[in-house]
This record gives sequence, C-alpha cells and structure tokens, in this order.
Amino acid sequence: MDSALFPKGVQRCSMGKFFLGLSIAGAVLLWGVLGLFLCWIKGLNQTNMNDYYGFAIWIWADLAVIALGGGAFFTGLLRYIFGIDELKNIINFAVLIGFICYSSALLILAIDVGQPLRSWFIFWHANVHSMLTEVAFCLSCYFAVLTIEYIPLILENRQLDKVPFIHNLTHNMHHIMAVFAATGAFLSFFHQGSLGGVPGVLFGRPFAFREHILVWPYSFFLFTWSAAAYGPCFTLFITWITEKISGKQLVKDNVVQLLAKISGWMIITYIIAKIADTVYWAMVTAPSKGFALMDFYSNNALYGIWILFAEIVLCGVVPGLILISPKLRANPTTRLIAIILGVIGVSLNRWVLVLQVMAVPVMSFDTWALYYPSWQEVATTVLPVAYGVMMIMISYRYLPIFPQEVELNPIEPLPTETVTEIEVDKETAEEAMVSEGEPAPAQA
Amino acid sequence: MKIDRRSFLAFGVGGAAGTALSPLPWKLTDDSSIWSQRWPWVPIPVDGKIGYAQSTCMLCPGGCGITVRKIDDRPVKIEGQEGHPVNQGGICILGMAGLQFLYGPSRVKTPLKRTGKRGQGQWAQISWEAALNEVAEKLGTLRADGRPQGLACMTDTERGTIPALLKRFMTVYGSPNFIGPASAQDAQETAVRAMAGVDGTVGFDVEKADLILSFGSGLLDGWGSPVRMFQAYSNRQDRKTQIVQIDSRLSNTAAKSDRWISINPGTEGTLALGLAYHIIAKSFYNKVFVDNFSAGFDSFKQKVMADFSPAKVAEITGVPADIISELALQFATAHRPLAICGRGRGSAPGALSDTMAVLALNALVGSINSDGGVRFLPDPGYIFWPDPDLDPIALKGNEQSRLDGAGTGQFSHTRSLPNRFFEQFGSDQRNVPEIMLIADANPLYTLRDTKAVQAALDQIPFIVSFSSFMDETAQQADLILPNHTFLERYQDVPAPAGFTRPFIGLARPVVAPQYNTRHLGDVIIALAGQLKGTIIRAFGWDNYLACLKDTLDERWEGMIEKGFWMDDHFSSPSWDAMFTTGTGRFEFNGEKVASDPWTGAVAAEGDSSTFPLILVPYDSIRLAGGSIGNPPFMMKTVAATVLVKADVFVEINPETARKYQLNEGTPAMLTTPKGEGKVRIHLSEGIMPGLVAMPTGLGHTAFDDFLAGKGVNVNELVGPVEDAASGFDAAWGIRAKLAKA
Amino acid sequence: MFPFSFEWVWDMGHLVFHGGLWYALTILGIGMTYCIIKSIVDTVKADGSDSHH
Amino acid sequence: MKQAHGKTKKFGMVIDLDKCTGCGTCMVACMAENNVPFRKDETDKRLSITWMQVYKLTNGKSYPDAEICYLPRPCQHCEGHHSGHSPCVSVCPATATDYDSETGIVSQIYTRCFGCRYCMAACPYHARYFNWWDPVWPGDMEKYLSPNVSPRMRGVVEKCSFCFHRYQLAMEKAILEGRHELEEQEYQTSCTQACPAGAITFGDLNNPEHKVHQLAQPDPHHHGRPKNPKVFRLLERLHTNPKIYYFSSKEWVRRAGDNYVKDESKSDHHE
Repeated sequence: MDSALFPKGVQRCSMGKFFLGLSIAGAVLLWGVLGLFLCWIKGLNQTNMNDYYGFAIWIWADLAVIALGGGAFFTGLLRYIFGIDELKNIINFAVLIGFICYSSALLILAIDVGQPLRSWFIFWHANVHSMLTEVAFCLSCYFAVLTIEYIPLILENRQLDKVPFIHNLTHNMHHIMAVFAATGAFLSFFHQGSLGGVPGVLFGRPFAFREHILVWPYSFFLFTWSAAAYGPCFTLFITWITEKISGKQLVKDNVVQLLAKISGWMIITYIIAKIADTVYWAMVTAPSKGFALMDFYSNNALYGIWILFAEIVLCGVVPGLILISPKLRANPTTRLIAIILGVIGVSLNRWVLVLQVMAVPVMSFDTWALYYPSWQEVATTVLPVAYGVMMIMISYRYLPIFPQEVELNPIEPLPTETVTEIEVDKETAEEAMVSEGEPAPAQA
Repeated sequence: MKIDRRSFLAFGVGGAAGTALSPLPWKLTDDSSIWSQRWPWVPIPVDGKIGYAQSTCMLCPGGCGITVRKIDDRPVKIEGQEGHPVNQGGICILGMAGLQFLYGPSRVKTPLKRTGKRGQGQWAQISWEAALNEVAEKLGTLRADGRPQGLACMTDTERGTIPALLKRFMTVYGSPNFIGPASAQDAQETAVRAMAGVDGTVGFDVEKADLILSFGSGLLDGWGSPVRMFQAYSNRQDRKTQIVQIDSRLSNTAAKSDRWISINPGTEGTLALGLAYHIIAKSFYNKVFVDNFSAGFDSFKQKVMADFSPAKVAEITGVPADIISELALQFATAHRPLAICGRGRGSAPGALSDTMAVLALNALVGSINSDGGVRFLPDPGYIFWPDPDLDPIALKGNEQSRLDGAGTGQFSHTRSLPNRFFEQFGSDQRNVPEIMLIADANPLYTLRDTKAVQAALDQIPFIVSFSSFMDETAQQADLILPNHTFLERYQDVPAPAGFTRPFIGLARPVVAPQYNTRHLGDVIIALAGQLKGTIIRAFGWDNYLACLKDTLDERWEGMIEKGFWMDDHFSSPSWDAMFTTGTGRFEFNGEKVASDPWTGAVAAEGDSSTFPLILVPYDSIRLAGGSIGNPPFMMKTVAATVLVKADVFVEINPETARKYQLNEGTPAMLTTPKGEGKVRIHLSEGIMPGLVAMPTGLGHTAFDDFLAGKGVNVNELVGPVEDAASGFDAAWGIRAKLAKA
Repeated sequence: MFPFSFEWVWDMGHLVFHGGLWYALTILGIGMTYCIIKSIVDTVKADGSDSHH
Repeated sequence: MKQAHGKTKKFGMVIDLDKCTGCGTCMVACMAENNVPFRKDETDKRLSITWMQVYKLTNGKSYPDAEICYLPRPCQHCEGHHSGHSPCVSVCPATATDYDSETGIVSQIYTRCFGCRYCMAACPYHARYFNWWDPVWPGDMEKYLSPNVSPRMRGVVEKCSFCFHRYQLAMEKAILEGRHELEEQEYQTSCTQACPAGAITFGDLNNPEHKVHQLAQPDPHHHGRPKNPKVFRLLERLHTNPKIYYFSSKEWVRRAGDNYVKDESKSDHHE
C-alpha cells in the first residue's frame, strides 16, 4: 500500500503490522502526553519533586539521553573530521538516535521548568556564568545541527527525492556536511561538558563539586568524554534491537566492531580519568569540606557504596575491557553485554550526579532526602521512549537509514512489481551515478 | 485557480514561513512572559497610605500591646507595641499571626441558627433581630417558669467588664451559674486567698529574681504573659540570673534554662516540700518573715519533717537526694529567689497543694511581695457599678447553690470549677441547665474528658454561643450570635497573667467589623432590654462603649492614647499590712482549706498493669492552647516530628521504644482509661523512659480545614481527677499503653 | 543575549560565551543559506538544460 | 563628598543561639511580612515555604543529658569568595537572582525566574523554596496582603530577601529627609524586629559601629570569617561566605555548624 515510499530494494512489514506497532507505542506516547499536559496545566505539583529534590527523574533522563545521544556527535566527528569512512554505514542511524535524544531532552526541559511560557528568558536574560545557560545555548544550537543532519535523510525518501530541488538540496547539504559536523562536535563538546559542569560547579554540594580547570570543573571534561565513550554503545545497542525486531542484519559486522573498538578505548581512557577524579575527590576535595567518602554512601536506604562500584567497575572497567579485547569484542554475546553495561554505566553516572547530589545532606543536622517519582513523572519520562520507537519505526520504514541493508538482505523482486518498475529502474541508475564518490551516506 | 497538492503544500509552507517571519511570533513570545507574570488568579495587593493603629492582644491571657500596620483601612500586619509595659515591643508567634483570625474562613459572619442535628454543621443565616428575639423569648419563658437558675453561662475569663456584664446579667436574671475558667492562674489566686487572704492576682517578678526555680512551668512554652517571659529569659545573663527548670521532659523551657532537673511527672509539689525540708532543717529560712508574719509554721514544719524526708522525696520524685539538698541550698542562699508553678502553659489548675507548696517555699525565703518574688496584687478595682435591684424571681434563683459547687463549703476559696460543672449533670437530671450561654470559652475542646463534656452538652436543651469563630463548642450550639474579633472591638483587658503591677490594657478596634457581627457587650444590653423590668434597669448604658467609658472613668482618656492604664505608683504593702487572713499573717497551711493540703502527689488515673506507661500532655508555643486553635501560619511552624499529615507524634524515650518494639515514625495506638487515639512514634532522648508525651493544641474538629482533623486532642485521652482540697482538676497525665497499630 | 539587554557586561565571559554562540550560529546560517541558494541555482540550471531536450 | 557616602554595605545578622528559644515567631513574622502562602497540609516540610526555618539540633546524648539548640536559618545571603559568587547567583541561567554589591543582599526577581530550580540544587542551606502551587488565600485573607511585597505566581523560586522592601522604604524616607545613610535601627528585618527573645541582631557588617560587626568581628582577610571564637557560620568550609553569623557558648552547637571528618579537631580546618 505504502510501498512506493519504501527505500529502494528493501522489504518492509505489512501496513497492518506497522500500524499495530505504531499504535502500541502511540498509546504509551498518549499516556506521556497526558502526564505532560497535567504538568503544564496544573503545575509541577503533579510531580513528587520537592524543595530538596528540585532536580529529579526528568533531569536525570535529560542528562542520560543527551549522553546516550552523544553517539551522534562522536560518530560524526570520526566520520567527517577524522575520515573513518566505514562509519558512513552507521552514521545515519547515529544521527537519527541523536535527533530523537536531543528533541526529547528539549521537550523534557520544557516540562521541567516552572514557567515554560517564559523559558526563553534563559536566552534573553542569559547569565553567561551559569552552566545551565551554556547547556541551553549549546543544546539548542546542536539540536539545530542534528536537524540539519537529519533533513537530508528525510529528503532521501524515494518520493521526495524525485523533486529536483529537494534532490539538489540533499546533495548540497551532504556536500558541506563536514562543516556542520564540525560545528556540531564543537557545540557538543561544550554542552556535554557544561552538563557535567552543572553538578560540578555546585560548591555548596560537596558530593557534586569538583576542582576546576579554568572555569570548568573536572566533571565538565568527564561528561564530554563519557558521552563520546558511551554514546556509541547506545547507537550499537539500538542498532542491535532494530536488527532483532526487523529480523535482518542492517550493519556489517566490521562496522559494528570498529565502533565498538573505538568505544572500548574511549571507555577505558575515560574510566581511568574517572577513577583518578574519584580518588582525588574522595581523598582531597571532599575531606577539605569535612566529608569522608563514606559519609556520602551511608545512613540511607538506597545509596550504598555499591553504586560507586557499579558505576565505575561493573559498568565502566568491565565493558571497557571487553570492548578492547578483540576476541571478546568479536563475540556477539560478550559484545552485547559490554554494550548494555556501558549504557547502564553512563546512565548510572548521570543518576548519581543528579539524584544522589540532591539526596546527600550537607548541613550536619540535615537528613537524607529520598524521593520516588509520581506517575506523571514516569509517564513524561517514558514519553520520549515511545516517541523514539515511533520515530525509528517510521524512519526505518521510509528512509534509507541503513546503507548496507540492501546488500545484506538481497530480495527477489516480486513478479508484480517488475512490470511497473521500469521507470524506477532508470531513476535508480541515475541515483547510483549521483551517489558515486559522494561523501554522504547513500545506498550502495 | 487550480489547487493541486503541490500548490497546496507550497501555500502551507509559504504561509508558515511568512508567519514565522512576521512580528506575530515575537509579539506572542513577548506577551507570554507578561501573562505568566500576572495571572489573574494571583492577587495584586492594593497599595495605599501606611498607617498604624494600637490595641491589646486578646488571644491569650498575656495582655500584650500590639501595633497594627495598615494600608489605608486594611490591617496588613500585627507587631509588638514599642514601650508597652507588658511586652516592650515584643510579640509572640500567635499574636503575630492574629490577622489570620480576622480574615480567616473560620469566622462566623452572621447570626446562625442550627437547622440540622447538633454538630452536623447545618446552619441558617438569620438576622440579629430574629436571633435576639429567639434568645430573649427562651430566657423569658424559663424565667416565667420560675427556674432562672436553669440558665448557665460559661466564659474563659472572670476579669473585666464583659464577664462583669455577663455576671450582672446572670444575677439580675436570677442564676448563680456563672462559670469562669479554672487554670493555673486561678489555682494561684485560690491559694493566695487561702494562704494570704488576698483576693486579687498573683504576679511573678521574673525580671528582678536572681534564681528562678520553675516547677514544670513552661515559661517559654506559653506560660503567663509569654513575651514578657521570653524577655526575662533572654536578658537573664545581663542580670546574672539562673533559671532552673524542673520538668519530666526536655521542653523548650528546660532546654533554654541554665539547669534542667528531670523529675517524675506530677511530683513537683512533693519536690517543693522536699526543698522546704532542707531549708527548715538547716534553718536557712527567712526568720523575720516566718517568725513575725506567718502562722502555722510549726505544724507545717512538723508535717514536712515527718512526711517529706530527703530519702522519701528522692524516691517519689526521682530526683537524687544530693541534688535536692544542693537545690535547696542554692534556693535559700540566692539573693532574690523565686519559685514558679503552673505546669506547662498553665491551662490546667492542678492540685491546690502543689501551688500552696510552691507559695510556701517562696514564703520560707521571704520572697513574698519583695523584689524578685511573688507579688499578691489586689484586683485592679475599677468596676464599681451600683448593686442591681433584684426581683423576687432573681432573689429566689440566686439562693440556689451553684452547679459546680465553687465558692461554698469545702471549695470555699474557688471561684469556678468548670470540670465539676459538666460532671455533675449525670448524677441528677434536675441539674442540667436549660439554657447555656457560652462566651469565648470552648469547653468541648479545652476540658478534660471531651467525651463526657460532649455528653453533658448533649443534655442541655438550648445552647447559645457568642463565638467569633466556628469552634468545637460553637458547632454544638443552637444559635450563634457572633462577637467581633479582638481587632474589631473595644474591651478592657485587665491584669495580664503574672504581671507585677495593677494594670488594665485596652483593646481598640483597628478595623471596622468585617462581617455582620455584634459586640457581646451590646448583645447583653440588648437582651436585657428585651427582658425588661429589673433586668434592663441593671444596665444603665445605651451601649457597651458607654458602659466601658463610664466604668474606666478618668482612666479612659489616657488609655485611649496609650492603650493601657498602669498604677505607676503602686508599691506592694509591707508584710505587716498585707495579709488579711484571720490571723493577719501568712498561713502556711492555708485558711479554711477543708482537707489536709499536704497529702503528697496526685496519682495518675488507671492501673499500672493494664497501662504500664504514663501519658503526659505537653504545651508548646507553636501550638496555640485554650479556646482558639492554630492559625495557618502557625501550622506551618509545627515540626514534622510533631505532626505529619493527620498523624500526631508522641515522644517516647528510645528505651521505651525498644521495650515495645517501636521505631521512629511507627504508627501506634495510644490507649488510656478514657479513650484511644492513633498516633505515631517520635523517639526523643529528652523524655523520661516510661512516659509518653503528647502535644496539646492538636486534634481540633472545628475551625477550618487548615486546623481540623489533624492529630488527637489530648483532652480526649486524659480525664479529670478532682482535687479534694479545691475541686480543681488535678490531673497532670494519665496511665496509658502503646501498641503498634 | 544581545548587548542591549541590561545584564550585558562587556567582559571576557560575555565575549567568549557569546562569541562562541554567534560564531556557531553564523556558520549554521551561512551553511544552510549556501545549500538552499546553490540548490535553487542547480535546479534552475537543470530545468534550463532539460528544456533543450 | 563624605567618606561614608556610597560606601558599600554588607547587611548581615548575628543570631544568638543561647537566646533563641525556638518559638517560631521569626518564621511567622516573615510569613506575615512577605505574603508567604500556605496550604491545608504543611506537614511535608520539603513542600512548605518558610523563608525563615528553625532547625532543632540535639547533642546526641541520652536522657537526661540530652540538650536541644534551635537554629533559625534565613537565606544566608552568601557572598562567595569573590564578587557575589554565591552558590545560587552563580548558577541562575536567567539572571533572576542577583547579588547586590551595594547591600550584599541576594535578590530574587520572581517575574524573571522561570523555575528551573538550579539555584535550589546549589543551595546547601535549603533556603530556597519553589512555588509548587498557585497561592490561594482562603476566606478574606487576601485583604491582609502587603503591597510592599508582590505575591508569587506558581512555578517560581522564592526566598528570604532580608526584607529588602524595608530597606527601600527606609532609603526613600532618608532621601526625602536629605540623608544618604541609614541609622542602624532604620532598617531592620521583620524577624529581627519580632524575635521576642531578642536573639537576632541585624545591621551592616562593614560598619564597625553596628552591633553585628562588634558581635561577629568579621575578618576581612578571611572572607568575613568571625574572629569572635564563640561565633560561627554555617558550612564555613564550603567557602560560601554567608552573612548570617551564629553565636553559641556551647562547643557542640558550634561544631554542628560545619562538617568534620572523624577525629578532626576544629582548629585543623582554619586554612
């Protein structure tokens, strides 16, 4: 029915099945939208946030999806700036995931503020010394970059591509994509970093505070680094899920392994730096403010030292080592375990630096503050997941996201189609000519 | 023009782009910030000229001067009145929140007549004329039936022109049943009547004492005139005054005192006599006073020596014998020692002997009418109205004995015994009054054994409340004739609790009445007018203001200006001139005290096998006591270790908690012989093991949603214990048990 | 965001921060403008060459 | 021009914890002065707006050696270690909270705040409160609202302002009278004025004639650290440089004002 919109040479599930999937995700999305509107109309009293938990699950989700979406800028950097050409086979998907993550992050921020109608004050009355201002500017600029990177993908839809102007625009955007990618990498470096700066500059919160290099706390650099390190894990993880659901291999193993290897080395270097940072913080920074390490991990029901171990060793050192080991990396099972641990690791890191920061008492006579989210918060946090699923479903169905899909999954043209497709064949040939030697991703 | 898909798309895209480039989105964005800054449901307070009005706070017996900041006609904040003799510009938490009473949702805005069943809260608004007619008609009928004593009246003070008008009304009507309050203040006055023969008020010279020994008095928890107490506390270092708090719980007062002596609850009087033992035994007492100006010392000495030996007192009170002797020495050797009594805020009178023991202790060291001592003040006499003519009905009615038995026979020193008043309903149906007027009192909340009070009220056929607020008792009324609040009316506020000089404060309206309310004084005069005859002839004033001016006479001008009248030249009479007992001396054992006062501590009700713990109510300054309840601002200050949602926390020692396997926050059922209540546990090292401390001032069922339904009224769990010597409610606690709920 | 808003200060912080911001925005703006204009030109050119057929 | 003219002020408080009785009058005085809203259930203290909050400290000993100390905590009006680098002001993305270098007061502009709550995360004293609900005044209570302080809308952060409107009113009056300087008593906060125990002293920490200066003896070479050994500031070690000083004669109370690694003696941290 909608097969005319499919990318060239691929097979897609039936319309009914597609809509069934969409409506399941859509139902979850609607639940999220309900929570969202309750928060907008009735206010943030719909959440379980309080004056101790001004930052809660949303901000964690925000930081986590931005870290996970870091695969987009880092893969882009590798592909366009460092010229690692194999990555062209996964960059589209990385861009899509990045786009989903960042649009979700912006949406969450729009719900999270108490006065969404004047949230633009963050731009208009910007306080340049605030890490959050840096986040807001770089985040929205980088979202613009991601949109610019995603637009050509949309325009490559078989039907849209027939319009000459669109075709040319796609071509031209691909042509200077390196410039956009470089700008994106620059912006990403700063907003990932400034997100790390958000807790790092809180000198009133010894659990979060880190020493500074120039105006930036160590956590600034660690955040950028960790996003670059773990982001690709998430790209690979979602790729794996998409492959499982579609039942097809979509990216060649060498590409996956290459990205996994890069991610592994990034994780290892990151985790060494993180360990150094943690040791310095535990031995020097925190004690200078009167806190011993275990003060942060005792006398409460949730935050034991296990969380530090889980973040650094289990979900840091372990996946790092797996991914740098050629043998373990080559094994799909261990690779997958490492990728999942990596995704958990970076999410845990963001959790600790948002929620545990709020939980730890600072005044000696204050108490731990634990909190659990309300359903409205859970719904609005799940909303981006449903939205992401739907975005991937639609994009996968209609756009040439995976350049290697046709090659990896050759199909016998159906007899009914061959009759009508003579014209199309001509187009394909043209396309193939245009695509040749292009720096942009395209059907092989 | 043919509209195909392409041109439609182009039109859409072009339109969107055009709109985006137009000023419209910018304008909308800009507007959004303006809307979000002034939503119509966020009020913008009206500006105006700043002005100030002065008055006297009537929210507690403290009698502080207040300055009300106004914007045009609108009071916006209450502050302490600078230079006022009682509070010297200070103010307490309750007074500070006073405007919330004025404007709050619990106000009774117009006369109300009950339409549903009692306590159902169904009311019809009626006119003042109809309301007054109805009361007058009922009063007329009762009187015509020759049973004027069937009218009872209850107030929360017996001082000033309003109680005097009510009392006068009762007298000319023909009923002796004017029931005032019975608080620690009344207990002190009763003890002074018995021991010194002085009918007046009792002042405590806390500013000049150099050692204050407080027998469980919550000097910082609302006792006396609270602001004055706070100031005496905070200035004490400048005066090198020591304050010793004797308390079974680390109250705020105990925490801020120089020394806290923990004691078994209810045994404060015993400790006082234990101290007396040492002072007498070591001859540390003031011989000039004792030898020349006292009587009954020998029998007192004999009694103390026999029954209050250090070992025995140590055992009863739990205070080690060496501390008792050390304390006695410290008290006897201080220059200006002062012993203070009245547990907590002093809302309950306690046993007369406890108060007498403390007064005797003061007398032993000569701290009577001396600087830094206890002062026996004559009532500030200014109400000199001619005796009214009584018609035969009134004469006959007044011959009947009071329902509470106060003032006669064994209780000859007491004025009113509200607890007895309600208790005796059950014994004889003929004792139940037919009409009850309730002004400013809220017995259904403030008296012990609330259930019994409710049962008693249920029997009264017609209840009229004059409350400004929908309090617990007003909810049970058949008719409410709302009085102005203290901020809307004139009234004299004599004799601030514990003040050391003759003093009359004046409340003046700082704002016009906000609702359709009427001054109680005017209502009394109007009712008298309807009843005619000798009754109206007893009220020779057109209205209350005329009465007040007439009564205050030459003091009026000065009071309007300053807000108070104080006898600046007052000096306490010397020891030889002050005692008006039969002997003309200070009677250590009291005069005409029917039973032996020195019988020792009052036991808590209940048996210790069923109820192994002891429940002690505690007062705190952040929870208003008495007939009113906490305004919303004060509720905000109540700690989360006292109240969470609707659950009140009781304080127990961690040791007690271990014994009953309770933890911080555990929901529990607290049971006493009088009832049970759902509570939660708060562990505190500031409370003696074996005790359960529960805050007073919670568990309201009336007023508004900001107060009602939160916690338990401790008076539901504690029953009165009648003091044989005075008839006062001597209960200080009750036996109890705790079980996990 | 702009020098005319009152919290603006001509200091290092503002120059670096807003310098970076406007630099990035300029690149994105110029890049996109270039793409769009070039695409229009390409399209028109292609149309022109098509018409010769 | 007089030397005193235009001299920067540093308004601050010294709170005598020996005198504070925990009565809570300061809390209500603040609410009444500043149009603070309230709700039916105020028992969840993490949702309850109390610009002035009184904490109850205990010495941790058993009955009957237990001791209690109350500690009133208004906004600490931190200066930080350089030019108003207070924890909250430095993080506000929209310049909705500012450090006034003339008075040392940390302001909050309600109409500028868009409710991101970063400042609340930054404040270790929990002095900042969010309006989770629209304010509602029941009955006719809107009538007691003061026009000097605007009621806050839902979704913004609020906190103690040292009754800044009182400073403005006092300055207006002074200027009308041709003065540029205020007398010590002309500008006092609502809580200072109300405290029945006289535990709060308020004034200009920079002015040696003011009582606060004499009590706290702020050391200008160490970011205002008190030279009086019985005076301390909350969380001195975090370098927030607050302007609320606390006096206590009790060592355990002074020690509760900061954090110490086990076995660390107090003198160690004086870097």
